[in-house]
Amino acid sequence: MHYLKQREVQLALLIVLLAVAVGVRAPVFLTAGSLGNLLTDSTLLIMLALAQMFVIITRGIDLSVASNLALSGMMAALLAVKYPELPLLVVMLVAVAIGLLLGLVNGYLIGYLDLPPIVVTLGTMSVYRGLVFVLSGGAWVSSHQMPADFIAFPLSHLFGVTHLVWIAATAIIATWLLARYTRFGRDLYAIGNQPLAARYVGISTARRLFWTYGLSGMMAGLCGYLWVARYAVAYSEIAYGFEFTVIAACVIGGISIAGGAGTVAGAVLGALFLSVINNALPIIKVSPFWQSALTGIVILTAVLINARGNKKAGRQILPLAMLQPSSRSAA
Amino acid sequence: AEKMKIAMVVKNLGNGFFDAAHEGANEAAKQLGDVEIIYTGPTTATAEGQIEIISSLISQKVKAIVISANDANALVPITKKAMQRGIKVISFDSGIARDGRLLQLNPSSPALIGQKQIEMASDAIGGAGEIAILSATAQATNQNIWIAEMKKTLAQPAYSKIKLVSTVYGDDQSDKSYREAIGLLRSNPNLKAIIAPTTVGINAAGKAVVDEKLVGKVYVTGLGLPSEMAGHVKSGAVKSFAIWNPIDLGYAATYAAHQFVTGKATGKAGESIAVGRMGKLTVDAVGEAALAPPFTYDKDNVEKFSKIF
Amino acid sequence: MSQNPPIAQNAAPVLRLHGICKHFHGVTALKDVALTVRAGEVMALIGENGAGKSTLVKTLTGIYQPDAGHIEVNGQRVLFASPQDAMDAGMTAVHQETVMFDELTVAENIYIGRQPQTGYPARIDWALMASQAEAIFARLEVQLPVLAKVKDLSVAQRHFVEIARALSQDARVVIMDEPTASLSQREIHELYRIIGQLRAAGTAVIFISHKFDEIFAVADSYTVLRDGHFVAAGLLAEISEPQLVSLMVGRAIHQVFPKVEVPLGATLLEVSQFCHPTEFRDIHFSVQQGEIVGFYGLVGAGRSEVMQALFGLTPGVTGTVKIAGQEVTIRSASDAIQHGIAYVPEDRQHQGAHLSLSIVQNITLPILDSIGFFLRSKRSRETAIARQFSEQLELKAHHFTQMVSELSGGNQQKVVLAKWLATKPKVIILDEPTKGIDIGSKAAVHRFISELVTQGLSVILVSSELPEVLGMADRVVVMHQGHINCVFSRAQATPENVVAAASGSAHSNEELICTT
Amino acid sequence: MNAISTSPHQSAAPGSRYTILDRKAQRLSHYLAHWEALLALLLVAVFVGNSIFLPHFFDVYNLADSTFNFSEKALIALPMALLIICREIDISVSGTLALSSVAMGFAHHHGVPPAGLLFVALAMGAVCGSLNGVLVTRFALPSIVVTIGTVALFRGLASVILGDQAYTGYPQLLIDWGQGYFFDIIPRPFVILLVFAVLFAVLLHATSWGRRIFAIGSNPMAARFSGVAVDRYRFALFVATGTMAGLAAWLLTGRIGSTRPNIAMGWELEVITMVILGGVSIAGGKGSIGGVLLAVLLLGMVTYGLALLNIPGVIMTIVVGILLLITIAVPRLLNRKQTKK
Ligand SMILES: Nc1ncnc2c1ncn2[C@@H]1O[C@H](COP(=O)(O)OP(=O)(O)OP(=O)(O)O)[C@@H](O)[C@H]1O
Ligand SMILES: Nc1ncnc2c1ncn2[C@@H]1O[C@H](COP(=O)(O)OP(=O)(O)OP(=O)(O)O)[C@@H](O)[C@H]1O
Ligand SMILES: [Mg+2]
Ligand SMILES: [Mg+2]
Repeated sequence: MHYLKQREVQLALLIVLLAVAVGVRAPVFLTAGSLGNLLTDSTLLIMLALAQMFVIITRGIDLSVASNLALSGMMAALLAVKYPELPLLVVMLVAVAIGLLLGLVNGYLIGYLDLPPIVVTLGTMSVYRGLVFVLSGGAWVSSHQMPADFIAFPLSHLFGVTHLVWIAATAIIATWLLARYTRFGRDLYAIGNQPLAARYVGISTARRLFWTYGLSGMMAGLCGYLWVARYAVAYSEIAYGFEFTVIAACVIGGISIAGGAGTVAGAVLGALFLSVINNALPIIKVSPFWQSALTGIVILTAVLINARGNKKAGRQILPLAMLQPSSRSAA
Repeated sequence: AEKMKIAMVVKNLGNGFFDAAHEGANEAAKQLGDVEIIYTGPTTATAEGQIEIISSLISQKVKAIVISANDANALVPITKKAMQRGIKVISFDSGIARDGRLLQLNPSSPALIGQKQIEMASDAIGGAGEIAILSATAQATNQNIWIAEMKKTLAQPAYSKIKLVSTVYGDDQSDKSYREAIGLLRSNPNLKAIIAPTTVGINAAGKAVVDEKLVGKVYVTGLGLPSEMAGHVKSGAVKSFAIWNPIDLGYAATYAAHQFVTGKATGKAGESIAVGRMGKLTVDAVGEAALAPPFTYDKDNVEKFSKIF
Repeated sequence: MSQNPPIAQNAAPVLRLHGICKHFHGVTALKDVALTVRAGEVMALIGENGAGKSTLVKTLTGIYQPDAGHIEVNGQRVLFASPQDAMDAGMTAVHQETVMFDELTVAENIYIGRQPQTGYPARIDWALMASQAEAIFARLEVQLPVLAKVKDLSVAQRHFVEIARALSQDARVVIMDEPTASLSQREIHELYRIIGQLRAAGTAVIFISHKFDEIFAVADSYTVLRDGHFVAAGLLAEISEPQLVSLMVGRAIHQVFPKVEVPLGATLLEVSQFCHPTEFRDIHFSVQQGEIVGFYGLVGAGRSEVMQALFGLTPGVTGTVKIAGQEVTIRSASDAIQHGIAYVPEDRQHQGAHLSLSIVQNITLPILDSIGFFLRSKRSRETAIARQFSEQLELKAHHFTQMVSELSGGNQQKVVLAKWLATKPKVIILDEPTKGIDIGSKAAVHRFISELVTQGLSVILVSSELPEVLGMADRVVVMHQGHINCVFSRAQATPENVVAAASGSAHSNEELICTT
Repeated sequence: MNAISTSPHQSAAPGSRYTILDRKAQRLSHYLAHWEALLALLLVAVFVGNSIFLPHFFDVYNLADSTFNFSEKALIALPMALLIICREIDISVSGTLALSSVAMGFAHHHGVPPAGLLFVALAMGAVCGSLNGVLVTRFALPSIVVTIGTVALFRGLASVILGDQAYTGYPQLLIDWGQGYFFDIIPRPFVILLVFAVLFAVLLHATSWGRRIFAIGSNPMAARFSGVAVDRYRFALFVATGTMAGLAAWLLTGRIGSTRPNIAMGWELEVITMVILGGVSIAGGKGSIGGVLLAVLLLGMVTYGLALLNIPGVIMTIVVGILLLITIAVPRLLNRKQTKK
C-alpha cells in the first residue's frame, strides 16, 4: 500500500520535473494559457486511459478503442449534420450509446464466449474502422457543416475551465468511486488476480467482463464526440493508432499488463505524462524527426523504472533481526 | 463490346480531393463513351497498399492506370511490370519517378504552387513577419517538393522581410497537427502565418488559431478544399487558400489515359496531347505536363465552390 | 480417536445427493453418486486419486453442473446453475487449488463479491468489512492482519483466510478439499479446533483428506468413492482403518513405510556456508550414498527455498556445493540435472506440471537432450520411457498422449514424479512428494524411495508430514526460519524432539547438531 | 501409526493396475476436428469459389504474382508464431523492418557491395531483436509493453536517419530477389517463404528445441524447473523474429526499390492476425506452423479475390476482421451448444 503510493508520487514528481525542465528551455510552456491548454489536451487521453485501466486490470486489453472512437464520433457528426436542430445532449447520448454497443460486442465475445481479448479486439478494431468508412462513404464532415454548438461545447468555459476538463474530472471521480467503492470494481481486481478463483467465489466473470468492455466502449463513444467536436472535423482515419498511446499511458501509470493491479491515479498520471511529452516536444523545437524516437525512449524508460520496483527479491524468511549481521557476513 | 477499363488509383480512399477527381474521371468516361472507370485506393496512404492494388489491376488486365502515388520510387517496379504487360500508366497529382510511368500530369507546376502559397501568406501579413509550415508526413513527396519551392521563393528579394522559422509535421492526423500548430503558436510569439499545404493540416491550424483566440493576429493559408475550408474562412482564421480544380485534374488525367490507350499519345517530349474540354497538354523534357496555376479561394467565392468540391 | 460426541443419526439431512453423474468428453468422473450429510456432522469423503472427490465438490458448489441426478438441500430439490446459487443455498468450500487474490487485502479476500455496503447508491464500507473480518478471526482465535495484502502472507495464513471466507457466509455445509495438504502439525491442530467449532454450531462439514489419522481425528462418518462410484458410507466408530483402506482401494495395503536398511556409502553431496540475503543462512549438510535425509520444519521454514537454490533456480546465493568431493557450480536447473540432482517441486500447478502438454511430453522434458535432437523419430523411445516410470507409480490415465490437465490432482503429481525419476539422478530431492497422493499410491512412492536408495541413490525428503519423515529418513534435518535448527539421527528423532525443534524452541539442544 | 513395517516388501510392482495406451486411437473425425482441417477446407472453398466467380482468378501467373503481397509478412509470421506459442509477442516487427531497410540504404550509400546488404539487414534485425530480448528477459518486462515502446523507437530512429529523404537506387541483386522469379513463374520471395516454413515446421514440431518452446509456453515456471533455459529460448526467439524481419526488409526493399521511414507501416497487426488465424493460442503452448501457413494462404486468397473485385481496402479489413472473429467464435459457440445439451 505504502509502496504503491510511492510509485504514483514518483510519477507525479517526474511530471512536475519534466514540466519545469521544459519551462526552463521554453518559458512559454509554463504560462497559464499553455498549461491550461495542456490540461485540456490531456483530457481525452486521460478518459480513455481510465477505461482501458479497468480492461487491463481484468487481464484484458482493448485494441478497438480508437476505432470505436472514430466510429461513434463519425456517427455523432453525421447525426448532427443531418438533424442540426437536435439538442446537443441527444447527440452526445447517441455517441455514448453507439460506443457502448460496440464495446458490448467485445464484451459478449470476451465475456460470454470466453475468447482472448487481444484477438477479439484486434478483429473488431478492423471492423469498426472499416465501418467508419462505409457509413460516411469515405467523405469528411467538416467544420462548417457541423452545428455551431456541436463544435463549441468541448472548449467552452465553465467557471474558467473548459468543459473537457470538467468532463474528465467527473470521469476521474466516477472511475475512482467505481474502482474503490463498488462490488463491480472490486470484482474486476479479483478477476484480474485469479480468473479461475473469481469464478469459484461466485463472481460472474462473464457479466463483469461484458460490462467492462461496455464501459470502455462507452468512454470511447463519449470521447468520439468530444474528439470530433474539438478538432471540428470527422474523417475515416481520426485517432488512427491512438489505442497504443492509451495503452502506453496505462503502462507508464504502473497498471500491470498481467492484471489485478492498477490505480486511477496511475492511469491519470500516465496519461498526463504522455501529454506533457507530446505538448512539450513541439514547443522546445525538437527536430520533428526525433519525436517518435524520443517517445519510444521515454516509454521504455518509464517502464524500466516501474519494473525495478516490480522485481522480486526472494521471500523474507530470515527473521529481520538476524538479517543484518548475516547479510554482512555473506557479503 | 467490352468497355475500356481505366483504373484510377488514389493515395487513399476517403479523401475529398480524390473523390472530386473521381467525378472528373467519370465525366471524361461519359464523354468518351466506351470507358469504364475503376476507382480504387488503399485504406491508409501507403505505397505497399497501392502495390497490392496495382498487382490485382494487372491481373484484371485493365487498359490503363491513372495513379496518384504515395511514394515516387516504391511504385516503379510494379508499374514497370504493368507497362510490360501493355498497360498504360500515367500519374497525376503526386507523381511516380520517370521510369515508372508514361506521363506525369501535374495539377500545376510545383514552382507555381510554392509561389502561390508564399504570395498568399505575404498578402495576409502585409509582406513582413515570421511564418511557419505545417506539413503532412515527412515522407510525402509532393509536400516536400512544394516546401522546397517555397524556400526558393522566399529567397527572392521581394520576400526578404519574411522569415520561415519552422517546419513541422502533423502526419495528417488531426490531433497531432493541432498540437503541432499550438506548439508553433506558443514557441513563436511573433508568428504571423502558418502555411499548411495539406487539408488535415490547414483545418487543424485554422482550429488552433481560433481556439487560441489569435484570429486577426495569425493567418492560416495553404492548400485545402473549399468544402472543408468554408468554416475557417468564415471564422477569419483563413483569409485565402488555394487549390487547383481536382475535377479538372481527374478529367484530364483520364482523358489523357484514353489517348495513350488508343495510341493517340506516346509521351514523347514536346508532344501535345488533346484532353477534351481542357484543351491540350504539352509534354516537357522529363515527361511531365502541367494544367494551370492553382486557383485562389477567399470569402467571396468559397461558399459557391464549397458546394462543388 | 473417535470419541467425538455422537451426532443424532436421525437429525434431518442438510444435504442429500441422488444419482449424480458427471462426464468429461467421454471420461466418467462421477457415476450414480449418493451422499447424505446431517447438521453437525463431519463427514470424511474418501477415495483414491481420481476417484472423483474434487469433481463432486465442484458439482456441489455450482462450478460444474451434473449430467444427471439431483441435489437436495434441507429436503428441497435445488439446482446450482452458478457458484452464486450454491453459495446462496449455504454451500461453501475450501478448494483443493488455492483460491486467493494476491493483490487484495485479507478482509477483501474474505468478502469478495459480498462486501458490506452502505448508503445510497450503495458503496462498500471498508471499515465495516475490516471489523467483520477481525471478528471472524477472533472467533477462530487466529491472529491475522486483515489489512495486509494476501501476497504477503505465508501459506498457512492463506489457508486460514480461505477458511475464514468459508465461515463468513453462514454456511450450512462447509466442504474442505484436502485442507491440510500444506499445513504443518501445529496448524492442523488449529484446523481441528475450528472444525470442532463448526460442528458445535450445527454446520455440516465434508472433509476430504488422504491422511487417515486426520480422518479418524475429526470425522464422524465416511463416504467412500472409487472410480467415480459410490462404494460405502457409515460411521467411523464402526470401522477400522484397514477396512476403510480396502473399501477405498479395493484391495489391502500392507506396508506403510517400507524402510529398508541400506549400507551407507561415501558422502555424495555436501553443502556448506549456503546463504541467501533474505531466505536462509549458513546451511550445512551432507548426504551419503544410499541415505535418506529428511527435512522437516513448519510450513514456510524455507526448506523449499534451500532446495531450489541448491537446484540452481535462485540467483544471489553464496556458499559451496560438492558432489562426490568435487566442488561444482550450479547456476541453472540444467547444471543441476547434469550433476545428477533432481528436484521434484512441491507446487505442482506452477512448478511441476505442464498442463497443456501430454504425459509423455511432460515426462521426457528434462531428458530431451539424451533422447536426441529430432524427436519425431524417437517417439517409441519416449513412450517407452514414460511407460516404464508411469507403471512403477501406478499412474491412472487412458493414453500417453493425453493432456495432463485431464488427470486428477494426484495423478498429475505422479506424472511430475515420473519426470524426475526419468532423469536417473544421483541425488533426488523430493519436496512434499506425497502431498495430495492417496494412500495406495503413497505406499508406492515410499516403496519407490526405498528402491531408489537400494540402487545407490541418495534422497532428500522434504516433508511436512511428520510420520513420513520419521518413517523414512535416516537423518532428520529440522529447519526453522531459514536456518538449520537441529539435526537428528534416526534414533534421536522422536516426534516430540522434532516438533519442538521445528517450532524453534530447541535452541538449547545445540549438542544435537553434530550427530551423524 | 508411524511404526516401521517389518514385513518384507514385495519386489517391484508387477506392472500398473491400469493399462495406458501408447496413443489415442485416431479416427478420421479426430483429424477433422483439428483447426488445420477447418482452415484447409475454408481455403479450398475460397479457392474454388473464387475460381468460379472471378474471371481473372484462376490464372497461374496471376496466382503466382499474388503471393508477392503476403510473402514478406508471412516470413515474419513464422517466428512470430513461435514467440506467441512461447507466450510472448513482438509488436515491434514493422519498426525493425523499417530500421533494417534504412540500415541497408545507409550501407549501400556508403559503399557496401550488393551481396553484403543482406547481412546488413539481417544484422540490424538481429540487433533490434536482441534489444527486445534483453529488455524482456533481463528486466522481466511483459513483451507487449516493451515492444510498444521499441516500435516507436525503431521507427523513430529510421526517421532520424532519413528525415524527409528516401534511399533509392538499390542494386539489381536486391531487385532480382525482391521481385524476381524462379523459372520465370514462381516468385522468389514465395519460394523463400516455403523454405523457411519447412524449416520452422521441422524446428517446432520435430526437434527438442520445439518441444521446449511448447513447454515454456505451457508453463514457463515448470519449464525452468525442468532445466529448460527459458530466458535463453525467449531471447533467441526475439532475435529470430528480428532477423526474419530483417530478411523481410531485404525482400521488401528489393521489391519496392526504395526506403522510407514509414515502410511497412501497420504490418505488425497483419502478421499477428495471420498467426492467430493459424490457430496459435495467444495464451501460449498451442499452435502449428502448418496452421499459420494455411492461414497465410487463406488470407492471401481472400484478399486477392476481393482485390479482383476492386473492393476498397477498408472493406477488406472488415472482411479480415470478421473472418478472424468468426473463426475463433464459431468453434466456441458449437462447443457450448454441445456441452449445454
Ligand atoms: N476438467 C476435466 N477434464 C477431463 N477429465 C477430468 C477433468 N476434471 C477431472 N477429470 C477426471 O475426473 C476424474 C476425477 O477427478 P477428481 O479431480 O475429482 O479426483 P479426486 O478424487 O479429487 O482426486 P485427487 O485425490 O487426486 O484430488 C479423474 O479421472 C480425472 O481425470
Ligand atoms: N506469501 C506467499 N505468496 C505466494 N506464494 C507463496 C507464499 N508463501 C508460500 N508460497 C508458495 O507456496 C508454496 C509453499 O510454500 P511454503 O510456505 O511451504 O514455503 P517453503 O519455503 O516451501 O517452506 P517449507 O518448504 O519449509 O515448508 C511455495 O511453493 C511457495 O512458492
Ligand atoms: Mg482432488
Ligand atoms: Mg515447501
